[in-house]
Amino acid sequence: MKFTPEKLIDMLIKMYKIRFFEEKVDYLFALGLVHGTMHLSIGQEAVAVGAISTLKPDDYILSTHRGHGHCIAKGADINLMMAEFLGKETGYCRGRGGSMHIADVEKGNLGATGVVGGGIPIASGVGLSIKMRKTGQVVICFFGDGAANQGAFHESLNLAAIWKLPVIFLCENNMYGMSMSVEKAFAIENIAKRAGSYGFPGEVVDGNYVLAVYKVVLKAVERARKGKGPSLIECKTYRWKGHSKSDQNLYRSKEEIESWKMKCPIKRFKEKLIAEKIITNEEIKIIEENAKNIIEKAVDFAKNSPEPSVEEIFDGVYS
Amino acid sequence: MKFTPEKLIDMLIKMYKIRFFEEKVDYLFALGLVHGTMHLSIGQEAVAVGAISTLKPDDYILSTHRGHGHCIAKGADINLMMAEFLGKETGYCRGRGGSMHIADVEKGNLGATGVVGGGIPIASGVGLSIKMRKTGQVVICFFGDGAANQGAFHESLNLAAIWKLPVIFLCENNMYGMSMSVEKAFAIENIAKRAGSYGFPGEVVDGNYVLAVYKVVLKAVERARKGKGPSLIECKTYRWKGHSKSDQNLYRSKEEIESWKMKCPIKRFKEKLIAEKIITNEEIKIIEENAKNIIEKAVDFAKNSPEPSVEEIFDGVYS
Amino acid sequence: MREITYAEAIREALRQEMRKDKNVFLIGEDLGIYGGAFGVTYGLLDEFGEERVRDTPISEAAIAGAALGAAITGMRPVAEIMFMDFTTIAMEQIVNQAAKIKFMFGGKAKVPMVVRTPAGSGTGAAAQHSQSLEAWFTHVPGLKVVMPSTPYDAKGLLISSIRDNNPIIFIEHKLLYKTTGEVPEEEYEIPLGVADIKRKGEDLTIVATSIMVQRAISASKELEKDGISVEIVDPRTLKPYDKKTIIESVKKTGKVIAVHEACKTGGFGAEIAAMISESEAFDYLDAPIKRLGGLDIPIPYNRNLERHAVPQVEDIINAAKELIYR
Amino acid sequence: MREITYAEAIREALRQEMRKDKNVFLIGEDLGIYGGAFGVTYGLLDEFGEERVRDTPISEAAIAGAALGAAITGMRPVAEIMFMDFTTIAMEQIVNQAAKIKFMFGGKAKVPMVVRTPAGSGTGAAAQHSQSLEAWFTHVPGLKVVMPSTPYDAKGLLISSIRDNNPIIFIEHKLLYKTTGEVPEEEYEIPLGVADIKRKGEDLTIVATSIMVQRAISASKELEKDGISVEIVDPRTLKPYDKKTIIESVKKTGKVIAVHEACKTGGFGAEIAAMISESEAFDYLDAPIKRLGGLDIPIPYNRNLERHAVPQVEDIINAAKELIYR
Ligand SMILES: Cc1ncc(C[n+]2csc(CCOP(=O)(O)OP(=O)(O)O)c2C)c(N)n1
Ligand SMILES: Cc1ncc(C[n+]2csc(CCOP(=O)(O)OP(=O)(O)O)c2C)c(N)n1
Ligand SMILES: [Mg+2]
Ligand SMILES: [Mg+2]
Repeated sequence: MKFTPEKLIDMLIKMYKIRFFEEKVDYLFALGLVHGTMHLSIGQEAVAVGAISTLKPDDYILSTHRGHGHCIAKGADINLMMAEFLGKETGYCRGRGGSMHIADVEKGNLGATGVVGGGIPIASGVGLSIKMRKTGQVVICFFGDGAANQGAFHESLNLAAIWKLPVIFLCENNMYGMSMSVEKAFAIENIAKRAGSYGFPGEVVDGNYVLAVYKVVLKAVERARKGKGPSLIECKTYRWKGHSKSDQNLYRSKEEIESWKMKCPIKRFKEKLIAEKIITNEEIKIIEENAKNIIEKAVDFAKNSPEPSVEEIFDGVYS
Repeated sequence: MKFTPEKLIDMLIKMYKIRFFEEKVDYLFALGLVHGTMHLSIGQEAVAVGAISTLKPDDYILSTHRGHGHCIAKGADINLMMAEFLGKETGYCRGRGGSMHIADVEKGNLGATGVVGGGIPIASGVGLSIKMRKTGQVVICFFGDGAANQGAFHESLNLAAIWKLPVIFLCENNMYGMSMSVEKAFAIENIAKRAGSYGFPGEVVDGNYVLAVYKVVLKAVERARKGKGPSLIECKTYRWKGHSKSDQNLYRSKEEIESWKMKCPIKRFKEKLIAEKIITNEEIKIIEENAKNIIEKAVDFAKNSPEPSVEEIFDGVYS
Repeated sequence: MREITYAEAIREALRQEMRKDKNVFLIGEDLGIYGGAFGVTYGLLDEFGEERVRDTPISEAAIAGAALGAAITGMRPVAEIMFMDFTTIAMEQIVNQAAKIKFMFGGKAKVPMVVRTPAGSGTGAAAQHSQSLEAWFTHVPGLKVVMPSTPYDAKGLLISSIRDNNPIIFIEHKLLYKTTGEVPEEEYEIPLGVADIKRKGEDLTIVATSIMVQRAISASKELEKDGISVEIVDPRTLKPYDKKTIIESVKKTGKVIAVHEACKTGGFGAEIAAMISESEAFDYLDAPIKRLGGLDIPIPYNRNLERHAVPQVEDIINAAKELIYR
Repeated sequence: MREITYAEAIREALRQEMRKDKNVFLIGEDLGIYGGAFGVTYGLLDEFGEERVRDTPISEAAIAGAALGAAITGMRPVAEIMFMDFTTIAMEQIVNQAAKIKFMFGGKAKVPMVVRTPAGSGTGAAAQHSQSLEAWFTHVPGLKVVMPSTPYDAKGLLISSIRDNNPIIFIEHKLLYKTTGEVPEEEYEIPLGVADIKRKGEDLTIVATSIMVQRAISASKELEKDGISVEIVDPRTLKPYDKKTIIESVKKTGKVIAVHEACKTGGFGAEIAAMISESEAFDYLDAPIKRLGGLDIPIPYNRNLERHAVPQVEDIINAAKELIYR
């Protein structure tokens, strides 16, 4: 597979943006600037970026509680994301959604959901709508390993299968659903195998290598666009941080975490690009700087944004 | 596999009882003696009898809306079934459940459910309880092809798999879920394949041959008793009658129905037993007579039984 | 005017809206060749084909989710859940997703979907096929809840529901499907949230929903013989509901009974009673507010028990007399 | 007496019942090493092992079903649904199966199961992790609904719930977990269906549930300064609930506010108001019955909006004054 340097660098930039965005919100949270909870995808950046880079702007995604990466990869305005994170009126959801519900409907991000597996049935509906409207779009539906044991997963994959809907079911297997390891939650090795229950292809891919993700997802996207139906793709990856802020990480070892940090998807991709002389160390520095600047500006934007007004609290309940 | 003549004849008797019971209730319904609806399993008798004949008396079953056969095969008192069918105080459920909810908890029939797939999660719980109580029992959970597309199916099979519960998931694939054919509802040929999603064996069997059902289920029962976990068994069969009383049979052809009637499980089994000289034509006649008598007596019992009293209408809501 | 059944009125609304707007489609179990468990969609497959009269596997969560996903991307799905009891399987998608998405996303989504579902007992279908669960949905902001009692209302309210941009639970009653009434042939809307006074009266207000409107009408005819004049208010839409019409009626009559089929405890009658008792109508009341609901039991199979489990005409008559002669 | 937190009280009840009866076990997501999302079951794994503190995959329907299947075959499961919002996924098993099985089977089954679940807002967790859905369950015959407001009640009610032979929805509040109170070390039962008068008063009755009991207590201290004496009735069990204690209180004070966090429309406050307005207490009322519930909106993320979405102490004070000085 051939990539233009621009495409490769764009992917790298997005991965940096995600990483820095999440490190920053982790910090803001620690400062007590945010209430609620949040779920960081640090270590999983290659999945969001590899998968979404295969899409056209008008294609759709459905995201999860661990959704910052998907959102950024789909081209979100970081200012609006950060404002939402801080619950501000200028945020994507006017401060009503927060970290767990960021959506960017205009850009085809149909939103994060706080319910594990809650987006999967919606994805089949989006696929159905695409098919009925004959627009040639596709939808990538992200969900975790944990979500693959929800009943909604089963019903929705079957619907997509029998109607040959243009849906890519993308399982981010980060080895745990909260504290439960995939070894405990499944009696099979690969979640991708479950595609067999519905009669469409399932593939396992190294979720820490952005180009591997891209390649496999692209095949599924092309299949979907041709009207051949859905695919299930399992990206094996790992979350570096705790599940959410309440996590004491008792269910896994420091060694395990460290071993996965060695497989950092950004480092790996960066080194490859340098080795292949697509980019220089100096250019990387600039990219990092720029990404950090964007995040800092977003924090300023968010901090200086107004709170939603209580008078408008009913806005958005009904159309 | 060796069977004693007694065992074989017992199976045949049960199949007759089921057939005659259902023909009788069909008639009673047509007379207007019953309100509500009912679901007949005529044509599917080999599944209930073959599967349940592998069980010990203290093993459990969970039945479905199409559950008369399961109930009779598990040794129910036909009088109490018929009384329930007519909504009488003497019925299994004191007239509160009717055809769709007959249960015989004492005999290990944990009841029929009106919700497609509704019994499957319960079955995993029964399996869990058996395992925790260390009683060596097993549970057979019946459900239809339609139920295999419910989310509850997925969640429950996975639970049983990871905990190695003594559950036999028995799918009666009678080719239709109401009007929807399995060809339309599935993009796979065999539902049994879905066992692969959970890491336990799945088997397809001719559901119109009682001994084939017995053999495959027995293997699963033995596996379960040994603590090796669940199995999924798909019995291919066919319902002769409409889905329920409202069915006009528009979704299938007369020819199709007739072709399956040629494969009548009772006729087939009876002819085999005669050919093998395990039983004579005269003995068959007597068996038929006896079965019919039992049903007739049950109708008398039911008709002569009192209605539940309105004063006791709250009985059973709470313990 | 032409008389048609409640089921036909619903079918006509579906047909006319599907003709008018190609984005309207039906999705649910056995809608097509079977025509739905109660025949409501019978014949629509022939006109609109399998794409727009879309049979699904038995997967209620996926049905609701599919409708939702289609709705937020430009379609106007009308989903059917075959029995209201099975909305329990779709609650996550309806309550956590469909009802909240617009609000959670800061108003930047539109969810024009209808979930049609038949409720109610009286068919001998026992505890898992007879529930009336409308009160649950009235407790969920973001949803609208519609519950027609006549063929005329069914058609007009369904057309309005399909044209509305919010997720709507449209609750039909199995025993009403075969009832008849005058229904215009052309399309018409009945605005959501507006009650209808089904009968004018002076002595007593009965707020009744769905089939209880019909029973209240029968009861009121009997009561008239005893000189008791009953006003019957049918909210038609339960969320949002028309407080004003109810309050005005109660201010006039000073006495009120709220009647529904669902279990009394926690039923919609509680909302009606509570609303009245905190409203300006409170000071006009000259008797306690009465609720008449189903018994707090699962619906029994036995015909006689089943009948006793929910309010019948005679129960309404008795309740009215109790209130009048207290 | 020793003071412990609400979370500790719940944990102690679980521990003591598990020690006493080997058929009692816990089942749910992340209960074991994680200790549950709110740490309630923390440490129980060490004492009881993985069999009896049973972590499940994320499969709420299967959790409820597994509890039900175990219950009808001799066990006494205590299931946990991590957030009340996710009971929406388990509704079929809870409502159609667990609640009805005993009745449908003519009384010939026993369903001793408890579903523990935390409700409520105030944690910044937004619309899908903050709901209070108790009203739904009070509308389902066959279920009991318990909602403790103090550590003492939490322990005693949970012990009673575990020993009860019916399916019970036991609703905890996230913001109460860290509140403290006196709790005896030994085991004790608080009978289900019996209200508790959390404060005696003369001028006004407040019927409050869960965290609103605490807010009502704070409000009543303020109101006392204005010479307003408030009686606070905490039903503790919402189904069945103690009508008598509420009615007696209202007969005494003549004024009543029902306060809960759940959305006002269709909330449990409607049931309370309706019950009072059809009871003998009606004739003792000298003001309309007031309901104070959450706004009819999904819970917003923003801290300030979130706070405004549900009743706070000042809202209770204002409501009380409105009623007193009307
Ligand atoms: C239906 C539901 N059950 C439980 C939870 C609580 N919860 C939030 S995230 C999570 C783990 C999800 O695991 P997975 O799907 O693997 O995604 P990950 O967090 O690993 O990205 C759990 C249990 C929830 N949000 N929704
Ligand atoms: C959850 C649910 N959805 C729909 C129905 C209505 N319904 C009753 S039986 C049935 C078909 C079931 O098909 P299958 O599981 O194959 O069993 P069969 O009737 O063929 O024995 C349907 C759709 C139901 N009872 N429960
Ligand atoms: Mg995970
Ligand atoms: Mg079938």
